[in-house]
Amino acid sequence: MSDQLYQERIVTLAKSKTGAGKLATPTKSARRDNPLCGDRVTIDVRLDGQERIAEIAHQVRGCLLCQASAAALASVAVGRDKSGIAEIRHDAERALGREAGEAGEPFAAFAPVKDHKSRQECVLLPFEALQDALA
Amino acid sequence: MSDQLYQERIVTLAKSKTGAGKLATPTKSARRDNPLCGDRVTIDVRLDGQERIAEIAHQVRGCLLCQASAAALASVAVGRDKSGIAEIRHDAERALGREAGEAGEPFAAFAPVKDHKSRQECVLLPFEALQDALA
Amino acid sequence: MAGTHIMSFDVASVRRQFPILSEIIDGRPIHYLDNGASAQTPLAVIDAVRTYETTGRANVLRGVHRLAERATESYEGAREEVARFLGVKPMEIVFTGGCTAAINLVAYSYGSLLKPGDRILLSELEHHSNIVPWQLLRQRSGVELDMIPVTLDGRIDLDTLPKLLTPRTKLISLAHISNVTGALLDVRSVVAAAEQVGAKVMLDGAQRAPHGPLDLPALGIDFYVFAGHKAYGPNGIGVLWAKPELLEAMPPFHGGGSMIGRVTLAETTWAPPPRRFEAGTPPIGPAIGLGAACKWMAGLDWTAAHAHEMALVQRLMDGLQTVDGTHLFGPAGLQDRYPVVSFTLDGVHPHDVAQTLDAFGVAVRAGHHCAQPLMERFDLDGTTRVSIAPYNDNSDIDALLTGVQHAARTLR
Amino acid sequence: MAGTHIMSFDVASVRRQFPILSEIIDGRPIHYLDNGASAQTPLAVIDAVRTYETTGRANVLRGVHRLAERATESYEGAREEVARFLGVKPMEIVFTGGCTAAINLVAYSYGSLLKPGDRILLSELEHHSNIVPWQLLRQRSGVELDMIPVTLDGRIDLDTLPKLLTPRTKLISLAHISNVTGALLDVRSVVAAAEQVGAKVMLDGAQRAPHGPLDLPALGIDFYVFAGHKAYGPNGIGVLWAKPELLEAMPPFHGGGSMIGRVTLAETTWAPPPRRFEAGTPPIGPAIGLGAACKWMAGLDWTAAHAHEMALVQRLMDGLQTVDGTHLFGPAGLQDRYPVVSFTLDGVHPHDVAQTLDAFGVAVRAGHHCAQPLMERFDLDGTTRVSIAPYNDNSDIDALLTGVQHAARTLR
Ligand SMILES: Cc1ncc(COP(=O)(O)O)c(C=O)c1O
Ligand SMILES: Cc1ncc(COP(=O)(O)O)c(C=O)c1O
Repeated sequence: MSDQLYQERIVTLAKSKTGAGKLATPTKSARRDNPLCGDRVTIDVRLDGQERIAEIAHQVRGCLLCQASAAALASVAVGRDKSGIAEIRHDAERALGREAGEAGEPFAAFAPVKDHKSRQECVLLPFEALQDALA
Repeated sequence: MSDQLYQERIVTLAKSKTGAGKLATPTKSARRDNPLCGDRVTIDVRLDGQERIAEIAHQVRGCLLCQASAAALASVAVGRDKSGIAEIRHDAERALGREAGEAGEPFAAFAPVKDHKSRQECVLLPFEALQDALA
Repeated sequence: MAGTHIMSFDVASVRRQFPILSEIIDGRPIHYLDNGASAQTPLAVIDAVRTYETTGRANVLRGVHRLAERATESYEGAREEVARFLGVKPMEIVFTGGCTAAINLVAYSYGSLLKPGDRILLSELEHHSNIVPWQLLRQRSGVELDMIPVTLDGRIDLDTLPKLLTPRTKLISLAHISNVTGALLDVRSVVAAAEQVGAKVMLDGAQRAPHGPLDLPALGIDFYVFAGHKAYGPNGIGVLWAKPELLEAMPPFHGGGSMIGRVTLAETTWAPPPRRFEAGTPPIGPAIGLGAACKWMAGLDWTAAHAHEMALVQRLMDGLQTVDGTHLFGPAGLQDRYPVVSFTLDGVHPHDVAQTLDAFGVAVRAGHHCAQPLMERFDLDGTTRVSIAPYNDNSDIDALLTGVQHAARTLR
Repeated sequence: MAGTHIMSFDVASVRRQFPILSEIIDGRPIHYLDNGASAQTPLAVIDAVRTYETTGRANVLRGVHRLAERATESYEGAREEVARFLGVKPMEIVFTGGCTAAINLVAYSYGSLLKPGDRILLSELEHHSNIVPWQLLRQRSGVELDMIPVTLDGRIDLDTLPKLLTPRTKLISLAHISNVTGALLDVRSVVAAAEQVGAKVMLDGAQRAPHGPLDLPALGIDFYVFAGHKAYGPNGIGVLWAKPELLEAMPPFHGGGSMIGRVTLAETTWAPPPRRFEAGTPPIGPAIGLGAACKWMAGLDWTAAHAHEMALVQRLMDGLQTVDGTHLFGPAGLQDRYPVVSFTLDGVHPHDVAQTLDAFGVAVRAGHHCAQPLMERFDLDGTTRVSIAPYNDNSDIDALLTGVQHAARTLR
């Protein structure tokens, strides 16, 4: 048995459910589906006057990786704008081995997904939804 | 070298060109194409009062086997009706190993084609055209 | 090896014929329970294709040289083998690029004979491959689609047939066996109902063909399709069978070499079936492989093989019931079902179940199984699906159960 | 082995990679000169497919287990290999069931964007696979077809282009190399003329791909298609390349699994290209084989290989000229041509030439070569066609010449 993929940190992130739910009065929201696996993420954000995220919530119908990624994203999103989110996406891409360089926290936790190409989209789906919402 | 297919009898039949040409006043004619190889046979017949073949002519645009078969057919067709032609077709089918039994003359000459499935249609094409004309 | 004692079916000797089953991957043998997606292939198939590639490779039908004669003979021999497997005549078999390609052929060609307002009846449990081609046809030509609902235990609900069938219903196209629930269709009832309104019946046999020879004429249906790769054959080959008078009436779908009578710039005439539907160089090697697969299947004792498969289903169901929070989705018993079993595990996403199983060397499929309407209907995120072949054994099921227990313990 | 001394091309070492070339069939080695119909396949291709079948066989894209990951990686790796071979991006490559299937995809999908009265320009030397799909489109949608005539030496007569092109001409689809005459198309002139009227250009690369890597962007064309089995790969696989903006604009052709965004009973959304056009389980094994074939081709020194092929053409032409009553059909010289050579022999039907050659162990093709309009145009019963690959050598040509002389002596 070598299910290195589900290391404690990822499971803990997912179970934390940070940011899970809906916003009462979102400025923007977006939903993204992964047609191959059926994962679905909806993200609500409330923006401040400078287009920075003041509040964020996500509903994930998807796997543990997707949940963990949404929670990680929610934990660092507040106060960032579009380009700030693009920046932390680099951390996720680095953790997955899609970009060179060392991944910052909390996305370094996703390093075990590096060897599971078919699951990498699960980690990126919350970013896709959030970036859609901010676009 | 083992081109047993083109044995002298077949080559001789083809070169005989028995019945090659057109009839001035055919009662019936029919043309048949083999779409796979492009062979084309046109057969003219003049029938007597009992629907028997009084005169026959063929134009073959095709290979030596087709020419030989048309010549062989022309050499024995006169005096036969539809069922008489069906009968000699059995000789051809027997020579090709598609039916059990010994092939009568002149079609026994086509026995070498038994091992060349892809060429058997060449031998049968004149029959198809003649049987169309008589149908 | 476990399982060899069940019903005198010698699973070890079957396993030995499948090279991949003795591979060690990442230090572990393979417990391959993803047969519904793609089955493994026996040496007999691999060798048949290799023999073609190394001793008789050429294009078919048009060549006079001996490699071409060999290739043509092997290709047409494969058609005979497939026909024998289905209990039909070789000239009624059309080779296609796959099961999906075969359904598309019917949807484009037979579909072009339908008129706006004609209706096609499908079910809510169909695979996307038996839904989307008809939606595309609807867009092209204005036919209407009706959907038979699915019962709580994952069967096509035939009780609704009288209500759904209309005089405009021209075709009923249904999965012979569901790729999600394993439910076997009651073909007799469908054919009887179809006759009432004069509709044709097509069966999507993708999940049935891997479980042994068929007698299509006895089923009374009009069209049958299946995929080579799910029936132990190569990829890139599928089969359409149709009643000869239907094939005769159908216009061509793809245009190209071999499907023509005569081509002129002004117009072109069509070859008779099956050639009319096999435009271009056909998938010769894959067809030869599928012929070998059908021959291989015909050589198994399917009474014993099926009993073996269903004993594994029972073992699986019994085992899953001991794991807290598992729910079977599909028929509860072994009656009228085939060895495809879907389940969910409360609090754990199917992909995480499947991923955990992979760590135990167990290959299953998780997700929507290309049956999104069914998932939607039952509000499911997906299921974990175990699909069993004759070469599976108790150790496969036991490894799976261990993995499911682990997932239940660690992921929620 | 003869030929090894030509241009420092080591034909013997190439031959050793093709198992079938050392087979003895009916007591005789094979002189395989029917490569235009189907080329032979090297061990590298056979092994790549076998590795998939025995160590990594699974369905692609949707599985999370390691066999599925391996299969997906191999399949997408093959796409990269093919893309590299054509000088384009992987996501611009659509895998199809064959060259004919690829042309049909364009005719159905891109074709559905055309309007009645729009015109498509073909040539009289096209293979049926590049004529009939357009005739079927004409039937469906009222587009018009125009035909570029062919010169006496078997080339598409581009001098007529200005006359034939109209503002309604939306697509020009032509053989990159004629499968009958070996003539190479002057692509630059076609693209320049097409630009004048805003027409797209598609090349049928079936006969070009087997002769080495391409740089499609440099050609300035819009669509390219070719067949796996003619390019040393397996059967059941073909390739469509199109400019990404065209693929993006094209609606799906086949419906089924994997090509969808989301399926509901009411409507369905499409995946982006190339998935949109790869409905159902794709020809995974055949694609992997084609990837290996492209890699194998990329590893050859094509300057030397092509010089070797053309030296064989010269030897063939010289030899044929010594046989009374032979006529070459096609370009007289080696300029702008590839190693496909058609000829006729007065008084002997091409099939009888080919059959006689078979008795000498020489495999060639005879007949209309799926180019009936061309045969009609030149009032030919067909030709005998010699098509050469890098593994052919002088002994192949010499055996052929002996056979032709024998046919000339005995059959007329
Ligand atoms: C020029 C040309 N185009 C198209 C084709 C069709 O290829 P396939 O039959 O492999 O689909 C061929 C070969 O038959 C060809 O030579
Ligand atoms: C029930 C059913 N129908 C159709 C298909 C489509 O088969 P393929 O993807 O091989 O074309 C499948 C498998 O994916 C299936 O399970």
